[in-house]
Amino acid sequence: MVAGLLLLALLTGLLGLVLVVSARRIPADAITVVDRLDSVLPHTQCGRCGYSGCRPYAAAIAAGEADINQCPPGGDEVIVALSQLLGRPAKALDESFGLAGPPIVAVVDEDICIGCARCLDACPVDAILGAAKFSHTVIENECTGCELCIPACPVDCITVTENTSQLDARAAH
Amino acid sequence: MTDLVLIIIATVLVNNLVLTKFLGLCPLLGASTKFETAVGMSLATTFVLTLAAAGSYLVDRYVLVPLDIEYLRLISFIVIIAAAVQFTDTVMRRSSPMLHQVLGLFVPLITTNCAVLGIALLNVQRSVSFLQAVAYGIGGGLGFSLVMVLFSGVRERLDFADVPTPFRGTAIALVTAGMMALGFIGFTGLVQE
Amino acid sequence: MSNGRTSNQALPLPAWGVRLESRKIAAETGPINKMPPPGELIVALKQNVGVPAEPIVQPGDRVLKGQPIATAPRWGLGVAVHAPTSGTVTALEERPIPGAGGGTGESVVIEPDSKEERYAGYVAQPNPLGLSPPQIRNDITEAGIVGLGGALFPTATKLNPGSGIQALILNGVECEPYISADNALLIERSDQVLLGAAVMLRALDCDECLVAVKADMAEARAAVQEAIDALGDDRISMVVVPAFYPAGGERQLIELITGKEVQAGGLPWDVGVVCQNVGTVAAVAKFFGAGEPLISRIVTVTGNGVGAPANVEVMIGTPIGDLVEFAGGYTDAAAGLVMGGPMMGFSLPHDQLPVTKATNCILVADQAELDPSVREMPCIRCGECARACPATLMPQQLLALARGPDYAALESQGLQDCIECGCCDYVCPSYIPLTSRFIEAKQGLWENHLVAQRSERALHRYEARGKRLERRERDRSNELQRQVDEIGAAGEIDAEALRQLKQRVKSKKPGDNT
Amino acid sequence: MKFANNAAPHWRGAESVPVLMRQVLYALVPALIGLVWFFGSGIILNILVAAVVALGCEALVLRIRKRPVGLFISDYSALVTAVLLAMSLPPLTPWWVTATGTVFAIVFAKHLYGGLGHNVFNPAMAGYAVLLVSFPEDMAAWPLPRGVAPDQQALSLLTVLQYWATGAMPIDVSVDAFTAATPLNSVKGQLGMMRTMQEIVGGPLFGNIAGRGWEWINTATALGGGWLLYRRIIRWQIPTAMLIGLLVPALVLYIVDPATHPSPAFHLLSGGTMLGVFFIATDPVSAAASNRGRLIYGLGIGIITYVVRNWGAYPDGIAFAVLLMNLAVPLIDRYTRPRIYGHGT
Repeated sequence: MVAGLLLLALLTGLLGLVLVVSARRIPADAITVVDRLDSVLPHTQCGRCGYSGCRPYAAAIAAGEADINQCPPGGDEVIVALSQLLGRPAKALDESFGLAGPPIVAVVDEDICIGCARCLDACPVDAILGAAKFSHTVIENECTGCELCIPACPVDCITVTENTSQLDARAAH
Repeated sequence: MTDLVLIIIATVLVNNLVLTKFLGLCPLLGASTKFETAVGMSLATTFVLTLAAAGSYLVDRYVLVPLDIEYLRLISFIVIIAAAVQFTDTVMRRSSPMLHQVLGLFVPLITTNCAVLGIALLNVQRSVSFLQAVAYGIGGGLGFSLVMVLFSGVRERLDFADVPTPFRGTAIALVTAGMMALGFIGFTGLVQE
Repeated sequence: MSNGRTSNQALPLPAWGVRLESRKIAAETGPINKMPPPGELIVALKQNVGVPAEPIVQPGDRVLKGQPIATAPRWGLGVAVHAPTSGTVTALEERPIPGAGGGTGESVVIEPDSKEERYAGYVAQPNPLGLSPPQIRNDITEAGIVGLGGALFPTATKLNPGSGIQALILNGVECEPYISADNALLIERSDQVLLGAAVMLRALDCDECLVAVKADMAEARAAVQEAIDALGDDRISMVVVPAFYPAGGERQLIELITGKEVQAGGLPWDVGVVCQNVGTVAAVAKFFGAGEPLISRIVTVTGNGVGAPANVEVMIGTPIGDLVEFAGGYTDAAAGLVMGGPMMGFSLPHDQLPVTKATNCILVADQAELDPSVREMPCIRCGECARACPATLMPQQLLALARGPDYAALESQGLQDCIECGCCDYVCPSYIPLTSRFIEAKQGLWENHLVAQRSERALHRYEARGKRLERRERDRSNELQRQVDEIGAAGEIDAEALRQLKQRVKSKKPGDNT
Repeated sequence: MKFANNAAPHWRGAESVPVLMRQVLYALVPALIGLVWFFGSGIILNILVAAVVALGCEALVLRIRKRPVGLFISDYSALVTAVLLAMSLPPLTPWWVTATGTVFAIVFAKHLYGGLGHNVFNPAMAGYAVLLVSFPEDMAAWPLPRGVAPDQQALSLLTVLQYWATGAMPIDVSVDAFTAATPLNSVKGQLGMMRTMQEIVGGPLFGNIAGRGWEWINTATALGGGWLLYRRIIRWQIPTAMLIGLLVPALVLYIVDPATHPSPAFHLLSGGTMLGVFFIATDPVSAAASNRGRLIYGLGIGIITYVVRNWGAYPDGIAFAVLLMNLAVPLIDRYTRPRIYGHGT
């Protein structure tokens, strides 16, 4: 009886030791789950998913805290890509996080703009050009349509419009 | 040698763990939506099965029986299986984190996969040698892998099929599993036991 | 391949492709008819996929036959255009042009004066073979010559492959049913084609030329053989390819003749071959031999919906309605108007579109010649499409993937390699419009790439911004620290204030923006 | 003038699916004549039951799923499934057995997977396998072929009808007097009793090469199959590969030990070999997609058929072999994609 228990304890201990050693020795893959998930997100950094940016959202998905259908700018394509990566069924966009729509870009009405430069700091991709006291303008090609600059503007001179640069490119193609 | 080969053939085709003994159905349905996932799961399960079959035979034969403490069989087998699973989990988390993420709970659940404990317990009764025990383990693992891989292939194809809405997903998967079992009935009688 | 033999034996049939009824009725009815100038010529400035040419005439200008009216931009595969005949420029405006998806393109509208007065800027070259290769290419660019087989790639670019070209293949294989423009050209003007070939060989610095004709073009084969014998140039020989579709596709023809594959994203000259349509070669000969740039071409006007099917030599810019009128007009059966052949041609909505350099055939089809209205059935995976596919794709699998659509799988299974030849549609017993689906899926795939690119760029800029902010923060806190140190060193401040200041410095964390 | 707007290509050259399916039915006529000649008209009853049930199920499911009933009913695919299943069953089969198999084939194996073009498993063989497992006795009872005994009497049509309707013979007739094991079954049983092949094939159930009647039925079936090949409705890859898979192991073992192994010729003309080779394995929907894949697919069916015939508990293994290889099709397709033009050498 005692011998049996002792032996079992010994066996368990031995196996535990093997596990501890192996856990330290096995090399880790450099590309993490968060990297993979992050790579399919649209990187608008708009924060509509409820996280402060795309990477935090990817981390939340990996941790099981967020669902895969919380990214309105990504639309169905991103949901499908995430579902394929994670081997889960795709689902419809959760519209409480916003609606998917055509690609949009921000436009600064330069007649109203007072040159306060606040939108410059709000833009996550540095797509607004300008300096204090000078009218600002949006680099259409780089704007992701995240709309983060809109609340930052004290005179409400920023609006969004459908992004036509892609359509033009398509016609040229 | 021939008996070992026959054991493997029998456990893979004739007495397939999944299709004739209905063991391990939970990972079969849960981890087979994608081919790559199914391969990962198959490798993990085969590894654990073989290790568990060999380990449990050794412990039983050289520790439990000589010391007359067979009543510890269940608990000691589970310890061995849990250790093998934990090892697999560690390896997978490190070497292919994405697969680990996708399989999620299914890797730790191998511990409670009835196929694994089933093989270990059956081995105690039917194996006369260590090699036979290993053969049962390998055969069980290969049988599970075969079903798993074929099944995932069919499920991937079903993604593009016009399956009636109420039957999408698990329902048609279960119908398919039934069809697979029907096909495997053809192997009845290949090996006399 | 390089033993210069001329054989009347057709090459063996490959595993892919389909055999089609040839229906070359127009060619059999007689010679190439020359159409007089119509009432109005609409010369599109965008003749191919390239950038539109830049006009150098104004409305009201009088132009002469062959006079340049727009020059090719220096980049973007554009092509120069010339006045097809003498007359007055009446407008420089947007007109409907074919191939623009029903859209319009800027065009020079000319009212011909029927004098056919020639432009004196171009003259015949007495000894074109004495010109240097760059000179030849320059002239060909000047003449606005593009590949007339369909792709309209600027010919001069195609003649500038660098060294190592082993063979020039002249493509006279019109594999689409109905089209017989090249066939008629070879029958009547083989000598002209061979003259052009000699010029091209000079430009390519190459010693072998193979004239590829199709096995069922008996008359053209005889004409080519006769011209080769008459010329006595042993660098030129004829090769007969079997009559099937799409034997005349550039890559398919090269595979048939040389057995070599042009890699995806590569060009024929990677395998030491340059392929030119016979019509293009004749245009080159016309420029060097007669000083006439590319202002007209041979068009097959055919189908059961036209009165007198024929091959017509027609000026670029002629409205298609006038062309059909010249070929006997519409019959009562006319139901469809197709530019090109029945396999790859596209439907035209109306006939007020001009002939362009790309127009090789106008098919006025009756109801029976059009796609019969059949009901699409599900794919039964019979695999006939994979058997027919010249790109060795598996259309049945691509179709399933396109339903998803699973773009990653579509790309890895070769959607981009589809040449849209229509063979899969032709052999499909379920009558699935595979080619249309693939064109659609290609569009989607391309949009997907665009989105991925945008996302990647956004990420890049986001990360750059992160680094910038970090740097700015570091600079600021360094500056603050420096001030504190300075003040502390000067000793002009009381200890309490200094402590507060230090506290402020400490509480400032990097990345904290406030 | 306005013109029709169609997408290229504007021509279509293929025969439609219904036409192809009809040709398959025509090609089955020689086999049917053979079956009726040697085993009586019971097979016609099978076909009638299967056809009515198949079309009924098809129409019902299509209506429930709100699919165009007329379009799919007239594609003949359900009829082909029904006829293939009916011709695999013994001519003395009670109607409910046939009906059960057909319902399973059409509803479960075909329409649960999405109908024409989507089924993973060969519907006819799925139905057959279900019957084999569910009604083993009915499936083993074949009437005596014509010519077994000189004074042999054929079953009267009335008797056949009664058996068909009730599953029982009239009281004065014994089933056993009119039925026997199939040659394949007989060989398996007698080899188990340690008799040699030479002794077995001397029995009254056997003809010149294989089972009496069966050798002719298989030949007739191959005739129809040859016509399908000639018309290019089926291609050579699957039939050839399946024959190789079946005959090569048969030949090897026959050479090693002819006393306990039937000859390759016996296998060639026994059971459902020819039906399987030309009509069942060649069903394109459930077969592999590429040419290379189809070679592997056919080879697999042939080998598994031989394995089941030689070592398994069931006399014939074509149905199981087809189902098992259907299962492997996605995997085969994954690894046998042809190289795309312009990618590598």
